[in-house]
Amino acid sequence: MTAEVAPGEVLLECTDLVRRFGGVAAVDGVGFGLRAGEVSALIGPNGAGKTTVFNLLSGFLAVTSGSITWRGRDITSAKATARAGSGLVRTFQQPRVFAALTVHQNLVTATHAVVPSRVSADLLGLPGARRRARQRQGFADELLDRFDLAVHAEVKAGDLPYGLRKRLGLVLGVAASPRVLLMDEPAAGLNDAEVELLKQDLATIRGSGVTICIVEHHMGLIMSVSDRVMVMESGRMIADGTPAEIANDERVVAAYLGQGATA
Amino acid sequence: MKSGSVKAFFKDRTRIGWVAVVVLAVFFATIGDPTYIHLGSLVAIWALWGSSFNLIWGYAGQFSLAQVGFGAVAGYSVAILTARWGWSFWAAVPLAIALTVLFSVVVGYFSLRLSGFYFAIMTLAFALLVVRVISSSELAGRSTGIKSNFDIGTISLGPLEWNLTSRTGGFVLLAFVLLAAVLAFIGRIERSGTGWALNGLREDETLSRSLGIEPLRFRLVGFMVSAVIAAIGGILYATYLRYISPGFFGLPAVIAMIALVVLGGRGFRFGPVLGAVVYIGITQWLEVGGEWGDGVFGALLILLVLFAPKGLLGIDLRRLRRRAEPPPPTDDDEPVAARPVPRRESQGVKA
Amino acid sequence: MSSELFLQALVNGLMLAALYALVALGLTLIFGLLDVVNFAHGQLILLGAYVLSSIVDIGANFWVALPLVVVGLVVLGVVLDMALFARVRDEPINGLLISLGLVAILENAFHVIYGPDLRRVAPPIDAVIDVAGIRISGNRLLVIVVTVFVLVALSYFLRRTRTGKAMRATAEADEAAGLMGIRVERIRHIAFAAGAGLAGLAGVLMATVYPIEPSLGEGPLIMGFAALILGGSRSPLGAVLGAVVIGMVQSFGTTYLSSSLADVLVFAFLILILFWRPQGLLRARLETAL
Amino acid sequence: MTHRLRRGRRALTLLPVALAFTLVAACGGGSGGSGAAASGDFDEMIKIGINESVTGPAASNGAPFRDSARFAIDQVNADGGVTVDGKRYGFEAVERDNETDPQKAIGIAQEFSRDGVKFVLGPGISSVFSPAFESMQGTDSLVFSAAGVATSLVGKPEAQNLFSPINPQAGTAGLIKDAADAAVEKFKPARAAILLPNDPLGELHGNGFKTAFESAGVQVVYNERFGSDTVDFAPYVTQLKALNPDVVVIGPLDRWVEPILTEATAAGFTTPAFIGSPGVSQAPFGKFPTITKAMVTMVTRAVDNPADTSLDAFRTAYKAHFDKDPGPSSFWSLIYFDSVNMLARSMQVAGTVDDLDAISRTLLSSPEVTKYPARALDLKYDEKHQAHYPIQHQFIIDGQRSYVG
Repeated sequence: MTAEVAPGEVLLECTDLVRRFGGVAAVDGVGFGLRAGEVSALIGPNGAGKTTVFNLLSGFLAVTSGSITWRGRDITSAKATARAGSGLVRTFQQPRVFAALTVHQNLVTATHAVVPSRVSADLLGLPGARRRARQRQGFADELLDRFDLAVHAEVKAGDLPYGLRKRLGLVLGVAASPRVLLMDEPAAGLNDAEVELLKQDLATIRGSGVTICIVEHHMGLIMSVSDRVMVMESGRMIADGTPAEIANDERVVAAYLGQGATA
Repeated sequence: MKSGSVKAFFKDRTRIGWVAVVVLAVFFATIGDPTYIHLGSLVAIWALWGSSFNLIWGYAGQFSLAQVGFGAVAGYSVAILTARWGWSFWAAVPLAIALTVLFSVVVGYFSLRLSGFYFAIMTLAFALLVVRVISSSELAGRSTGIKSNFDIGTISLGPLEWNLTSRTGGFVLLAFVLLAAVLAFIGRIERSGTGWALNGLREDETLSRSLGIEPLRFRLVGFMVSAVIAAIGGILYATYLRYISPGFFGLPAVIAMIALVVLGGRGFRFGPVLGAVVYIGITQWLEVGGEWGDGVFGALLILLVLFAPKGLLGIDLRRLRRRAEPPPPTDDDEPVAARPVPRRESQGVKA
Repeated sequence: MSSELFLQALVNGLMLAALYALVALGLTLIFGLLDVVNFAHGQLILLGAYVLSSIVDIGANFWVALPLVVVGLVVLGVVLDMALFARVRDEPINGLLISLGLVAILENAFHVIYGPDLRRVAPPIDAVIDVAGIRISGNRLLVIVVTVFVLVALSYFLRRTRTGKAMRATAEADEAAGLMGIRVERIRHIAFAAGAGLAGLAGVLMATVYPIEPSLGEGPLIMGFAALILGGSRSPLGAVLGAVVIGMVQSFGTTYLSSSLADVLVFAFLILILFWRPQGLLRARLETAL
Repeated sequence: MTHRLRRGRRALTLLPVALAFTLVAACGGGSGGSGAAASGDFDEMIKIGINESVTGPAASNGAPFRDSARFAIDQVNADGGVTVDGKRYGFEAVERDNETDPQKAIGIAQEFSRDGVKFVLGPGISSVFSPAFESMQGTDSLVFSAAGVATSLVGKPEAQNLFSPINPQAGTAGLIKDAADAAVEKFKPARAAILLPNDPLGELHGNGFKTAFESAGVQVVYNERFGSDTVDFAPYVTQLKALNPDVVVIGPLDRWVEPILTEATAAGFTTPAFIGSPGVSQAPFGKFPTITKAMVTMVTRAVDNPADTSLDAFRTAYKAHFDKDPGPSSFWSLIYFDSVNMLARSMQVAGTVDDLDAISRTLLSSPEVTKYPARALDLKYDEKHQAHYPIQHQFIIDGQRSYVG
């Protein structure tokens, strides 16, 4: 939308992230950067702190210490909404959708970050409000087409089957026009066909210039879509490299022992 | 998909609601009988209060019990300004509304960070606090109450004179015009980005935040707008009764306001209108159930919550008729988010 | 003189605290296990008081009537929960709305059946305790003693009995409790019944010190909510603590300031506490409390 | 999708259905039961509207007011009603309960004006009367109201057909001043306390007592209003006990007196004289033998005093209507008794049942209007339509009752 992003520029960077719950450090000194255009994955056994890292990056949790920068600006204490507004968007492991609204209404609501509401204009009915309403509709229609959701447009999101709800959750993230999209286990609970669809979606999203970071357990998916894999265990980063390097890393294998790391 | 038929339908829905409001207004304002002027004024006033609560709860998902308190602040402001200090009614109204909005910001500042039960109790505490402060304030006539200015003059429209004095057909018309303006305004919010944001926050605050919707900002806006609507209701109430006392604004009024919104259909723009008609009809007019009138109203509320939680406008007659058929398939994997879900049918597709 | 005034205010406040504690405990059980904000609690209290007066009117002894009323309200609690509240479990707000309907019905019934006049129950104890000029009537002392007894018993029940432990587990995590074989629905019925029983007991005790009338439910309800909030909403111990705070604010406020100011004080205090410490004075839960 | 659309449309059909329902109901609405006058004895009935708070927060006032109105109407009929131009008219009660809800009271007032009910009793509660009376102004009706604020309205141009049947309750003369003076004379207090509810009546009485005490040189050391929903009086009694006044004014209804005396007894605070603000009967004092000094003022007259033989005819009428002898609180039954009886006589004397001005004038000026059986008060209306009658106080000292006035 605004200033173009140079390929390879570090968009999001965190250093020495620490988050404690009570006495326990769920995230303990994690640091990495996400480069524009890259698809990275954050993996690790359950309880390794992956989702916590996402919560810290997206502003849903406050850091205990450490810093986060977004395109060179310090956003460590910025609000979640401000981060989302500037293009740092996340999705959720549980499929979060606006259950009582239709799919189309969900998408219109999600365009908030792209077409921000001017409250005064809305309340006074200024011409700008109408223009923005049209923009939202147009944007939502476009997404319906792009992700083949048009057939479900008038279905209440709460009535969708699990897989579709999950997918809608992903598209809502896309609707917020992210520069970086943090996806929390997008494949969890999906069947094989749905995972294939997800791969296509990831490609579409990536193709539109979005930088992606995924927390995921589905190794097949990760190995096929990621440029880079980061591995966490007990709150620490234990490996960071290409999928091939990671697959052969001893510590990673140890951490995943018995979990079919190379499935 | 959501094309011509949706629009036709949307128009149809709204049209029926508007026709109902116009019919009510004409009926109550022109029949000329004092009883119907009385009932019409009360219907319009309670519909306004209901709309205020409907906006903040049905649309924005905030179960705010402070609305009656907002009405009290506005009603008292006008009464004190006009009857005690001799202001003209039309000068007092803007100031009263401004004071109410200011108060709503204070209440919002304290309460909007809370959710659920805490929010409800915090707002209730403010509403009751207002009543206590009024009952001990000499200026507000303590618990005796004070007279309010009711002779709000006439409007000249060329050769036509519109007499607005309370307890005339003109006043009923004024009340309905204001109600219609509020309903139109709520319709505008429905279709705007602000409306979508409020909707989103009601449905899922976490998801909304992840999409850049700032909860506090939009809720405060919703709160202030709902306070303005409640203020209009409160001012009309004081003007209509020609007298205002703290007894009008206690817990029973809070309960009535909630009940009529539930009855009509939470989240439906015209729900409070229907709710007010039923509420005034049962308790003030038909005396349904005689001395058991309040009990009948309570029983009706319970029955609706059990069997038609979306209210009268949300009753699905078609589904009732083909009850023999199995319910539409739902997803069994996971329960749908357990939230009170006011339904909004309007697609917002108006371009 | 002034220390006497202070001590008398303290004693007065203690009884208020005891009464509010019973109300708040009932509300806490129902809110903690069922997520229902029970606005009809005030009417249940009043129902207890009215039924007591009816039973005493037909000649029964107070000490016979007391358990009858409590048992009656427990049964009513089970019936209400099974017939109404259990049907809207997935939407707690609907529980609140149903309770509003009950408020209208019960209050109407009190008006029609008992009329607007004050009713009085002959106080069971006709004695006044006087310690160095600080006086408390036997009936007020009874309220405090019974409340303390109920607190101890409830604490024992929640800590030591199977059902009590199951309640704590359900309050903490109902799904997990269900997986562990606890019959969650049954536990909820019990919680509502216990809440209603506590309301009935509060009503009985109230009728021994106050005259009763149809609109009497509102005051204890609001103060019960306030105590509940102060205590952190799901903690029995917190509710008791909250009740003590509210009772004392009311008693001392009325004694040293004025009554209208005392009420304003209670609400202002509540608003400030909610604002600064929304988790309440105590963060304890059913599981850890008492 | 189509499913959803149709569903929505159907749902909305309910609104017009409700409207239709409303319209149909409108034609039959507003009717209701009315009094039990035996209309068979009369050629025609004159409707007397009763708009009182029989239920709701003020029911403890409103219900006796309603009973008083019924009694008065019953009495007029028992005495043969009104005969004008050879036609016999009876009074017919049109009873409406406003539930202490001003909205309802206004609705009732408007219903009366629509149905041509020209004579109205009530509302007798100030907070309900004020809004309701606003809507009776300018309508063609004659109103008797026991509400405290009626005393301050009568005589004003906007209240030309309003009558206040109780002696002025505040100000320089009347019930309150008289009560305070009687208390001062009897108990010779140096320090007085006033504990009344925070409602219109409490406000009126409290201010009246304070003014009267202070002008009599009595120091008012405590002047408090408790909330109308107060049940726990222990803190107030604690405060009072610490101040140790010589007289304590409580009331103005029995319902407040009993709980206060209960706490006073428990607190051992029995030395002062307790003054029942007008409206309190002697009944509650009898239940507290340790309280030895008390005074009550009759709002009307102590109709249960057997020594007062001038009331014998009234007591017979009372027993015929209520089927029991008058008790300590029966003074309420007189609120509208004389006024309604006098109204009937004025119609008779003026020779009209619908010329309100003529009826009003006769009510004020003709000595004939007081000539009916069972007359209870020596009540007269002044030119402002304010009632006056001798005020009676009752002292209860060590269980012995004595009357003054």
